Amino acid sequence: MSRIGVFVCHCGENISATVDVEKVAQVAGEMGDVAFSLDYKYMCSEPGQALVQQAIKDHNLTGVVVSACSPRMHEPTFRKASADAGLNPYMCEMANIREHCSWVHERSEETTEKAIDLVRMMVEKVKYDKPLEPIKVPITKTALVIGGGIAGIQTSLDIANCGHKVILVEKEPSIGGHMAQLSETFPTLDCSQCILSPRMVEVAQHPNITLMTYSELESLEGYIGNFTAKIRKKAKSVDHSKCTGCGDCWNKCPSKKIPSEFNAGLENRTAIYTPFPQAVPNKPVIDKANCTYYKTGKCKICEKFCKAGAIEYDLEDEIVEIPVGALVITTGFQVKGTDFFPEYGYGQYKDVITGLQFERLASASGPTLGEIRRPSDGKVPEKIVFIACAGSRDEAKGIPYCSKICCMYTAKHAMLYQHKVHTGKSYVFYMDIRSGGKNYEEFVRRAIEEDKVNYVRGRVSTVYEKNGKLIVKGADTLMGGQPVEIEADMVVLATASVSRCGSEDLAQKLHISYDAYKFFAEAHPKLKPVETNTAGIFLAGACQAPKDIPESVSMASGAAVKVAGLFSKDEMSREPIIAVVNRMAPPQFSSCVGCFLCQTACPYNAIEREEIKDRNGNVLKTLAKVNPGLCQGCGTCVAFCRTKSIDIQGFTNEQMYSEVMALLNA
Amino acid sequence: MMTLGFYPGCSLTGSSREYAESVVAISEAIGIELKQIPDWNCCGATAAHNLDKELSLSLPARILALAEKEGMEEIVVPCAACYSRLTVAQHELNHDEEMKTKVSSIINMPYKGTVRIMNVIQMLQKYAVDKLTDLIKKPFEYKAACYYGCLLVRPHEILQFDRVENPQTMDVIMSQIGAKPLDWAFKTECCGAGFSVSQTKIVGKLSGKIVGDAVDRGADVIIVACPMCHSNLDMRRPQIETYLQRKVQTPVIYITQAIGLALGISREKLGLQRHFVPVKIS
Amino acid sequence: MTEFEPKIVAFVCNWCTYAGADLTGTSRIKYATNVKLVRFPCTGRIDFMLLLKAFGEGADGIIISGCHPNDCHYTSGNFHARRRWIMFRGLLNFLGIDTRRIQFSWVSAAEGGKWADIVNSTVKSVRELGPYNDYKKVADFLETEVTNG
Amino acid sequence: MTIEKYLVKSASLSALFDKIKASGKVVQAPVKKAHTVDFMPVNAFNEITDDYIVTTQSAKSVAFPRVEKLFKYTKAKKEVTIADYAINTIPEVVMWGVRPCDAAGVSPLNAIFTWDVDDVIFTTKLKRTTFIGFSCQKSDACCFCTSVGGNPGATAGSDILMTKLSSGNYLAEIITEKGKAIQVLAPEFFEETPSEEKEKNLAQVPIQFNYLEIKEKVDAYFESDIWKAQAQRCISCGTCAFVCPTCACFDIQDENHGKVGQRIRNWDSCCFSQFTIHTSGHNPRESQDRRWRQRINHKFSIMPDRINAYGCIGCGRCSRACPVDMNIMEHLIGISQLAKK
Amino acid sequence: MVDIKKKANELLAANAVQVVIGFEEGTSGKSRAIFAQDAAGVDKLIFNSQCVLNLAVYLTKHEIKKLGKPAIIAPLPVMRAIIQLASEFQIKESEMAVLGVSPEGKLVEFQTFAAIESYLKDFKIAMDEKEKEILAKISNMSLSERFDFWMQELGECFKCYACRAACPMCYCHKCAVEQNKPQWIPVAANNLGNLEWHAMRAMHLAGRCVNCDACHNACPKGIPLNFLTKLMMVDAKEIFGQDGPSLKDGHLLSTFKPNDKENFIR
Repeated sequence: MSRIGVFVCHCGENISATVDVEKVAQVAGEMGDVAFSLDYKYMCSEPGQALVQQAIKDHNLTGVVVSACSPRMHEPTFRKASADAGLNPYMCEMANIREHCSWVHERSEETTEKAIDLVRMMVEKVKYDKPLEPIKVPITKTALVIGGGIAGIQTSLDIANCGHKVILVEKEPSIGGHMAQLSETFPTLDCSQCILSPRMVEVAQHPNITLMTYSELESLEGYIGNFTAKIRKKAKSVDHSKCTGCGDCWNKCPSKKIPSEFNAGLENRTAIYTPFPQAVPNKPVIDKANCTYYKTGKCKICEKFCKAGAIEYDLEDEIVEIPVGALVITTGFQVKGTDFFPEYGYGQYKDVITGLQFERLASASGPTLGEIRRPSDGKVPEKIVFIACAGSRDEAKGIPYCSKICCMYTAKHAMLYQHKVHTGKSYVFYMDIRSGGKNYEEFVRRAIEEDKVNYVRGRVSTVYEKNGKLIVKGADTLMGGQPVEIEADMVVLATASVSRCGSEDLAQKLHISYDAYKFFAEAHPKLKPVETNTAGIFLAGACQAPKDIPESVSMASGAAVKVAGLFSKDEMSREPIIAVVNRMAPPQFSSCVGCFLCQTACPYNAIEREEIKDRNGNVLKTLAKVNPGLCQGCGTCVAFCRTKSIDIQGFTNEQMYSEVMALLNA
Repeated sequence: MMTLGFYPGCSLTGSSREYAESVVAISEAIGIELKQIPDWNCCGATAAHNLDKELSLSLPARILALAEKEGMEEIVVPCAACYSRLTVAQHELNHDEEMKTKVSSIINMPYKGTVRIMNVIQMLQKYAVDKLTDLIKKPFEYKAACYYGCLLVRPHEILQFDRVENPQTMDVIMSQIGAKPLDWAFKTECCGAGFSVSQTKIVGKLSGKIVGDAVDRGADVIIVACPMCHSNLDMRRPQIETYLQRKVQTPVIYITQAIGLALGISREKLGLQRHFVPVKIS
Repeated sequence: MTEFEPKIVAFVCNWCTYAGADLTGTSRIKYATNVKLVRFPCTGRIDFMLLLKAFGEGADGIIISGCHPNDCHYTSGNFHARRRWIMFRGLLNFLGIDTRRIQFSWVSAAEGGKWADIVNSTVKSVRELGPYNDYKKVADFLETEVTNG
Repeated sequence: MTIEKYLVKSASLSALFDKIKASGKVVQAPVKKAHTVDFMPVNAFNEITDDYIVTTQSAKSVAFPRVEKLFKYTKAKKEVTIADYAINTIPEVVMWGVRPCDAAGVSPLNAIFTWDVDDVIFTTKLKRTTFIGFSCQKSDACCFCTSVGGNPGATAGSDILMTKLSSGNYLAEIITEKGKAIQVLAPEFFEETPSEEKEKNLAQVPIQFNYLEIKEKVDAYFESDIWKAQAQRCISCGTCAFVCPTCACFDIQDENHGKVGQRIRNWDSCCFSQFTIHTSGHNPRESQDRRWRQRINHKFSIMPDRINAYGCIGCGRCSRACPVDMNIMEHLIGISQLAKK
Repeated sequence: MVDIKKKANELLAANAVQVVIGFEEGTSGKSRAIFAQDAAGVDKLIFNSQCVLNLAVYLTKHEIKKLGKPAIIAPLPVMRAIIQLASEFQIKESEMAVLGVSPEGKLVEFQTFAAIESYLKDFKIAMDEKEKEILAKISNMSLSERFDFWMQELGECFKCYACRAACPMCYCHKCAVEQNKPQWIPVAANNLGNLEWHAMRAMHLAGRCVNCDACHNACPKGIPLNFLTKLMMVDAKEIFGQDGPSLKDGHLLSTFKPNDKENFIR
């Protein structure tokens, strides 16, 4: 006979507004095996939890049902409270009478009836709960960071400085990400390279960090603490151990017409290249898609000129398998191209550029060595129009969200332009200025007041080219919506920040979910921003949503401490919600008949074969056995097993059966 | 001889008779007989849908019901405003059963919504494009600025015709009859429309910009497919010239007239003599 | 005459639809009280027999919902479930059991609105179908006693 | 009471049936169904078929149905209220068209249900049932009633035994008070006794073995391998037990639905592999030969010892219904031919 | 039949096998299984149209395994059952010899299960006209007609489980029906108990049934329950393209394709 305690929460009045909580507690008290029931205003509060603990002791309860909010919210809270009071945590269940009842129904008899049904369901479930102990699982104290931008660099350094091994995987030939492409950074205007390069070098030299550039994640198996990652190290065709980075090869390389990704297409690069001078590692790779040798078999000039003999054309992609304990995904974001905007010329006008391209123009290591020049004819523009919210906050373009950083970098661009071209005039068409960071608003005011940037509050309807000029047609809503027409030399679009293309493929490899815009989904928007729904996989930086450098860095440190926390213990305890195959007396040993259809169904191949032998070793039977480390508790095998020989602790057949019965029989 | 339904609308029987004449002329040339919808009524234009929703749906519905009664599968609607009203009404009624039955009772005629509505360019694309090249007698070798205006391409989700920002369909047809279409920025800018009567100065400015840009880029002729566009760019030329502070004698003709010339149809048959700005090209 | 209030049980997966229903709650979107949720770790865990047991216990309608394909937290639970539902639905229909009373759906953790839609539309359609008397007659455990044969 | 013999014209048989029906009794008779011939409640005489040797299932269902509600219960917080079986609602039933072997099966069945505690439900049902038997005109290879003390015209167990004579009329033998009660309903149909001999109109069922020897051979050969040999092809289903008129094993189940529920009695069979499984998982009768031995042993040794009744009446239903043709007569012949120990 | 008997005797003589599982004359014309362990037994072997029981059901019984290595007379249904059992790891090639019987009654020897599977390639499971007609007749009924039809047919069932016992695929020594924690299927042989039992049986045979009709032939009440499994087979073939047993490609319900077609999930 179980002695169950039922605790009905008012949740302030979130529940009691539409559910008669006193009646629920009273009816619950009369249910079979319920030894105690009460209702209280805030069950999850300190006094609320104390009530539960006191009741457990006073009435020596064998089961607790807290009818309040969603178990996804406070199940851990009440399970911990029960554990502290001496009751096994897995004997405590939650009935969701808030999200699934009080919040979604009006105050009525039926709403209270439904709440009572939900409580009865959980009371029936608790009767079949068994005390469970968490599973102890060893942890591999190596972290895998995917993405070598500032977020990836910061995470790697923080984890490495805690003394753990880190593998940093970067798709491009060098780490640095978008930050490396920036000229100066708001709000302090300190040069991006100056603050980033030392960190990049620190990563390259850190004893605990293994840097794998020009590499991608091939596949991921396993679970928190025990992942196995397969990394594809793409063939660089250059032996970095021999190469000295002298640069003879890329100076002599004949195919020079390849648009440089680093310079956002404003400049070309050679087939054998390093993306930018301060690249880490500062050694080239061969871009096989555009190298004449790989296309036609002829050329080999770089091999001829390489004094170190480091060129090796037939290097193959290498798949490296690494056991890791946790992953941090820092793959970052990308910006929309100008071709995304028909109203601004479909990307055909050379002098209509994106913010990123402007960064390259303004950057000392950029194609124009920091001078603001028009891509079309190289002249210094006298008049520039910056268009904010290009694509962002635009339902019709499918990007309803605000990209958060464009207001700031647009102000910075205008300021840089005014500093470099004192006689120039710059206009910024904006809807609202979103400068909420520290010293951000002051930075924008400085651009407007000191650098005389003309901020025009209005949208630009169209941009068209006429006799070498770019006619910008907009409106000035602060002047009564009066149409404005500017003959500009250059137009800079602050295009929307969107997710990396292909991010959903990576998400599916990692089994993490993503939102409608393919940004990776955090476990909880407010309370778990750096975690994902998959235990052991964390997020940092703009891959989760557009954000600026300070936020990316702090998020990176946040993710790093999560990993460090995981690695602080030698073994990790895991929820015992896993599958178990039943065992019986000989000669049957189990109701399992060894058909192993469950083995093929298990997504984590957590089901192994166990041979039952007699004393002199011949096999009597081969039965299924669940590896507690691998099983994630999805239960597909349980619903699938014909003889019902396998069951999930916490969601056993008996429990699910009794829940359905309880729901349908008043 | 193919017969298509034909809905001229008020402009094509009034101020823009030459548009109707040229449409009929080139249709005959490409072997299509246009049969007017008997007892057609006004499409309601902007007035109706500002006044009363049911009125703005019933007027076009009656026209389409009459066409259905005549057994017409496709009708040509040269005027952009009528084309837009009819298509939008058909779209809304197809998606609102309740309103559809209500409108049928208002016009006390069965309305099914099966008729396919085509503007002149769609008709040309479907029936003329393959015949045009070999029918051309005298290529129309001029630099042409094709002006689409607003109602021809908007609202895009319903009309689903051409591209909203940078339409190309008229340019394609013009290049087929030998013209050199210009890439210019005012293809779909507003000409001032209804202000033609009430705020003529604004029409002077807006249409002035359109004509100005076309002329600056060396256009010999401006091609239109909507009576409202034509009247503002042609009839309001004095106001345009005062805005531009210079004489501008670039003629404005309908695409059907340009095609007519290329097919060697006489200028009178195409109604070229009716324009305010004399059409000196041949 | 009071309107027939159908009894509907919903088998939902914990990671997506249950969380979606939570979101419906946090967004205070109202829906009918007839539907009560049973939480499963995954749609793969939902035993097909539970459908028959539910009808046997007097349910008039059933909703089964989980993660969209490719979104499953356990990668393939919903794929197995889908194949199982396709076969079982064929069998139920062949046996003459009214599969219109069973609503299958994919509802993600972000689709609170869709969950409310599915609940309301299922309650409406089951209310139109009326109580599942055929099955209640068969399942009337208290009365039917087999005397012959 | 002494058996009274009458003649019932074949023409008046249906009238007799109508009279019985009119008296309000439920009449069950063999009805030709899609795939089988079974006892079903009938309302008109023409529904009854006589084209059968024995019905597929035995007549035991009238007193021991395959599913029977013993009582209903309702649970409240502290106590449980029980609604007992409504004995008074058991109807008067007339089993029309029972074969002599079926009728002979009633006494061993009754012996089981009353050997220590009277099963009130069973005995009440039996008391309210009148068996109107029809002697066998035909038999088939599976029949062996004569080998176990019965014969195609035996009166044991029937209240009235009708035997169709060559003239087409019926010799009606009133055997019990209940038979008398039926006769009283329509005395006009029971004319003076005919002169014809009864035996001439009966089926000929050769005696295959002497069932008295079977018992001692079964006891003697308890440990022998004959059971393995005989049970090789048996696939341990429950058909033989469920069609057998004298098998009485049942399995009690509580079906609970929330606060209400019921205790039901269902047929069970010793041939099921899980019949004797212990909660520990140990199963004394692990293999099929043990179970087959138990079946024969129970009918031919344990029942005679304990309740002085043989558990087999030779109707052959189990042989006809068995999916793998475990012909019990053949096996019994095999056993009877074993050397005496 | 002569060549089969000769082969059987050879195998027994060479002690390659210890028992030959085949058919012999039964009561009044019926045929039944025989476990011949010597020439006399082999002599009784027969094979005719009456031999419909699926002998493969004996391959998984521990009582029969105790008799030693068997040689089994295998017409098409038995061959198909052997492939399905092998794919579920219940029998091994080394544990038996298979004496195939072609549809014409000729002996076909197989050394490996793979050989059996390739032999079966040109004898795909197909339903004859009568079966198709009955299946169509039931499917074309209205929903409530079908429900009444099955309630009527299944109402006859008294849960003797002969269908389960005769089916080679039902080799579980503790069937889910015998589970009482929870009591998935009511023990009572009333309407509800029968419906749930036969629904579960059909579902458990989805993608595994080899259409040998042993279940129907074994049913003492003649219930057409084989049409439940036939429907599952038709669905498995039409929707997922799985026709007949196979050693390698996965089972219908334990595998999936990301683009499985359905039209009822919102």
